[in-house]
Formats: sequence, structure tokens, C-alpha cells
Amino acid sequence: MTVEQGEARPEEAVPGEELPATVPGVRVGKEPLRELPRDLYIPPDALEVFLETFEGPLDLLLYLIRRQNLDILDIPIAAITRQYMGYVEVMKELRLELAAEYLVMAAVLAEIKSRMLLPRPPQVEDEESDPRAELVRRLQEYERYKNAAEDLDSLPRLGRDLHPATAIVPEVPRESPAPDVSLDDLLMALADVMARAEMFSHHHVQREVLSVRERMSWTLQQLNSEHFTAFSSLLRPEEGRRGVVVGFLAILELIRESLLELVQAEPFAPIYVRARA
Amino acid sequence: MTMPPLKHILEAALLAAGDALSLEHMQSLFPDTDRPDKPRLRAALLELQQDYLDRGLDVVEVASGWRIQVASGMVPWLSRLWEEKPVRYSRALLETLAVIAYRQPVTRGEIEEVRGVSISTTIMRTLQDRGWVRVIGHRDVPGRPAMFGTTRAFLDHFNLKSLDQLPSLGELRDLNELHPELDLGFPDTADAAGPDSPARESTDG
Amino acid sequence: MTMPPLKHILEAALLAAGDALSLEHMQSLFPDTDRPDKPRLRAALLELQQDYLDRGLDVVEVASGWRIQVASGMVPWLSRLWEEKPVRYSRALLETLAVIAYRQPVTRGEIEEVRGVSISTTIMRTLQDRGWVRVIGHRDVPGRPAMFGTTRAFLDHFNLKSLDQLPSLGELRDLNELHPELDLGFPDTADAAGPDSPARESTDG
Repeated sequence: MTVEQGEARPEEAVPGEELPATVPGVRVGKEPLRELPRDLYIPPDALEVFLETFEGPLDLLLYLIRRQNLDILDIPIAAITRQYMGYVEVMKELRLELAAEYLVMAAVLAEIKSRMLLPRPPQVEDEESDPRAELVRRLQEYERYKNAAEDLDSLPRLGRDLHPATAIVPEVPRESPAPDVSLDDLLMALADVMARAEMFSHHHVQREVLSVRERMSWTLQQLNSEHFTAFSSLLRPEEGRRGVVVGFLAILELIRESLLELVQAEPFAPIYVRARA
Repeated sequence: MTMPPLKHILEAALLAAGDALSLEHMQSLFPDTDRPDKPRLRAALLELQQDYLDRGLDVVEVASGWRIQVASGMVPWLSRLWEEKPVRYSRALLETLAVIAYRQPVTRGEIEEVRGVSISTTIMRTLQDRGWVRVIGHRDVPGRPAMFGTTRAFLDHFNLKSLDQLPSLGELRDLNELHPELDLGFPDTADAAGPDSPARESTDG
Repeated sequence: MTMPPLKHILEAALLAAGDALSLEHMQSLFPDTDRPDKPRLRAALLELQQDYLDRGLDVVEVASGWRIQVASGMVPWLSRLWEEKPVRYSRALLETLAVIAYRQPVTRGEIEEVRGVSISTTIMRTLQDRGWVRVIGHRDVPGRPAMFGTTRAFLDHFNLKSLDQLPSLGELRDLNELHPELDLGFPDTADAAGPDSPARESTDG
């Protein structure tokens, strides 16, 4: 890698290249790149931005090749290497964070160049003989996907070119007075809790005797007149079927004695209980 | 660029937004030189409404503007649409939301007091992320707890123009959350109760 | 409940979903006794397509089913609908996505080999978070690196029905096609080269 470094100072990195005014097919972001730093003397900040537009060494190389309208299969290795090294040098001088890949590529280029300068033994004639072959393959391969990425970007896509059409689904309309809480509804709630109680039945912690009265006191203690309490929370499934029945009877009794009031918003909605003030 | 009929632009905008748009917002879609005034917008929206009459769609005005929604007659056909991936809020979340809706402004401590259980941070975050609930101030007591209230998005979701259209607490609950697999021999009364069965009760003190 | 026209039910369902629905999913909306078969569904969707012709809407089939979308012709009118500009993806992300789309299943090492740079974890995570890319297996080599592939969501997002609708990849040419005089003094080796040099190369990461 040290081979080339002395040779290419930034100022002369791309000297005297015949550059087209615009660079066909080369884009920086969305905009076609209009002009290049011919002598690489551009403000460091701008250069940084310029270099950041490259997606790595292959991209930079492709750029160097394309901007001279060269065939990718016919890279003038010496010239390209010199230019490439120029950019790498600049990046190093600016202490840009230089990805290791750039240095690896520099080494690869230097090696190809040196091999091409060496006299070739005449007997080596197979297709691997051109030391550029692997580089060309990688460049082509990369270019295919670079173009594919552009194609992908130009496909119509959701959120940019297309928008999914969405309509709101309204809730089922609801207005009108609440029905009285019927015994049926109460039974349904009971059934709900009983069903859950079944799941606990195998625990059977203790079959303590629960009197309805005791349970009424307990229930009253759970309630106050300011807040509603979920009916189902007064029935404790873990006590099993029997405990739930006792709890239910306690509530019925409290209602009968006008100590509780029940509220249910609509059929099958949860029932709430509150102590009468 | 020739301009498509106004009603088609509005239709596309409302469907793309997937939400209500105010008349002002609709106006802002147009260049200054070609900005329809509100009566024209209204007229176009009403035209759209007409077009939708025999279809499953509706154009309605809600608190934050106009929106396109599926006509209520169509809703029963969609009941199975989300069966595969139910995004259903937990009971705890719905209860919390209800308390906030009815008692706003309300602090977290007050919600917890009403519900009798502590409220997970996740629930409060979900409600705020959803845009239904936001902090609307701080109670002037030690610790200055945040007070929560509901948002326009909340009203829109429930198809309400204002808070006083809110039904009773109990109604906010989903009927389906009642365990449907009750098999304790009770007669199935589900058919007896229509979804529109009346329910308006102020459970709030 | 009398049944509205099939196309209106589908329209309402697709708009309510706000996303693509598969034909199977559409079928599941109907009771067993009255379930339209797929040709009938297709016919209704094509009818809807006709209805939309002069409007700003499209009914299209993408990878995960059919969806209704605002046609791209309407987009100029909607550009001010959203505050933010649509997300623009970085070249690094698009190139990575392209390599995955065209060469799947592919490991991260293989992607890096093609692109000549290491790929940030952020990019892989973004692609996966967006649901466009997922791990579809592990290469049976030391380290068992994950192999990535694209998802239906990727196809949906790019308005594609299947991978073979992707624009075709450019050709690879052979170095030996080159005219000998352009070479830097090397003898012409064109005759020595095989006709189809392999485009695909297996490299382990």
C-alpha cells in the first residue's frame, strides 16, 4: 500500500483529466453530480460531504470509471489507481474516518498495477491471466445491485407514491337510557364467576363454613357510597362454588334490605355495586 | 395538471389520512390561487355523501373535522375482520380510560383509588401513545401529580362530537368481553338484546 | 339481514382494514352458508376496480392480498396532507435491500462482499424492524451465519405481487469480450474464456 502513496498528492490526484461538464449517471443523493473537484481543491467540509456520498471503495471506483465514460471491462488501471489513491490520501489528510475497506482496495489496486507492469510469462494464457478480472467482476456485480437499488427506489411505494385507503369503523352507536338490572343479568354475572370458580375448584383450600351474614358484613366493608365496585369482585372464585353462592346470597340479601344499589349500563355489561349512602 | 373533481380529491385525502380532516386542513391542500372556500368544500363533501348513499360508506362530521367511515349498516359484515389478530384492550386499560373520561382531570392516584388497584405504567403509556389521553395539568398538592384528560382523538374514535355525548361508564365496555362460553345451563339470551339496546345512565356522582 | 352487493362489502372491509386482505380472509367474513368462492370475489374486486377508474382510487393485488389505495395520480394533491416528507431511504439501505431481494437467501457476509463495505447493524435492524427482511435460516458453514430473505411486507410496500415482478437485474459481461486493442498490451484471451462466466459466487462470511 505504501507503494503509491508518495506518488499521488491531493493536488495532482486528478490532474488534467478531461472531464465532461456533467457526469452521466452519477448522482449525489437525488441530484446528478454536476461537477467534480477537478483539482480536488474544494473546502474540506464540502469534500467530506462529497466523499460521504460514496458507498465504499467499489462505489468510488465505479464513479471514477463512469465519469470518464470508460468501459468497466477496460479499466486503465494505472490512471484509476492514481486517482483512487488521490482520494484516499485526501481522506487521510482530512482525518476523515476512513473505512478499512478503502485501504484494502488501495492495496488491491496497487497489486494489480504492479502485476500488470511486470512482463508476463508467455505460457500463462488462461482467463485468469488478466489480474483485473476479479476486480472487474466485483465492480460489475456491485454495479448491478447499485442499479437495482435505484430501480427499487423508483418503484411506487407506500407512504411516498401510494397511500393505503383507510376508512374508520365506527363503534356501534349507543345512546338511550339504561335498563334496570334484571335478575337474569345478575344470574349471568353469577354464571360468569361460577365458571371461573370451576377453574379453582381443584385447589379447595378449605371448606370453611361461610354464613350469609358474615359475608354480608364483609361485603359491606368492601363497598362505600362514593365509588362503584365491580360486582364480580365481590364474588371470589377461589372460594369455590359454595363460597360464590354464599357471596351471591349475601348480595341479594343486602339488596333486599336496601343497603346496596346495583347499576348495569346495558345487558351483559359488568354490574357495579355501591353502598347506599 | 388538470384538477380532478373536488370531491374526488377530498375522498382521496380523507381515505389517505384515514382520519378526520378539518376544513382548514383540506383547504391547505390546495395552492393559494386555487383554494376552495369552506362552502365549496362542504358542498363537495355532501356530494360525496350522496354518492355513498347506496354504498357501505359514510361521510360524517366529527369533532376534529370530516371523515369517511364505514356505514353502520355494514359493520355487522366486518365483525370477523379482525378475528385473526385481535387488538383488544385489557379490561384494566378500558376501566382506566373510562375513569379518565368521566372524572377528568384526574390524577393517577385518583384513578387507582376509584379502581381499587394500582395502575401499571404500561397502561398509562399505551393510552398516551394512542393519543387518547394526555397530561392536562398538575394537581396543586404535594408531589404535584399529573392530571390526565382525554383528547379529541379519543372523541373521534368513539364517534363523539363532545364529551357530553359520552354514554355511561358501563357502556364503554365491550359486550364480547363477557365470557361467551357460559355453559351453566342458562338460556342463551344473547339474541334478545340488540346492540342498540338502550343504555344511558349516569354512574358518576 | 339482507346482503349488500358483494363489492360493497369488500370495499368496506378493505377500507376498514386499511391494508391488504387475502381472498381467504375475505371469505372468512361470510357465514359458512353464504361464502363466495374465489372467482366470485375476484369478479367483485374487478368490478370495484372499474368503479374506481375515474376516481383517485385503485384496487390492486399485492403479495399478501388485495388492497385499496389512493392512486399515484392523486399524490400531487395530497403532498401537503402530511407535515413530514415521506421517508427517503439511504443508498446504503437500498443497496442492502436490493442485494437481499435479488440474492436471497443471503448472509450478511455475502452482502458485504457484494457491496465492498461492511454493513451497519442499524441498517439490518431497520430492515427487520420495518418487516421487510427476516432471517430465513442459517448457512451450514462455521459460525452458522443467518441467511436473510425478504418478506411479504416488503413486496406489499413496493406494490409488488411477487419477487419476479422486481425489475430485472443488469447483465454481467465477460472481461474477455473486450476488444484486444483496448487492453494494455495483453494478448487477446477472448478465445480462452468460457461463454458464461458465473454470476453467482458462494462466499462464506
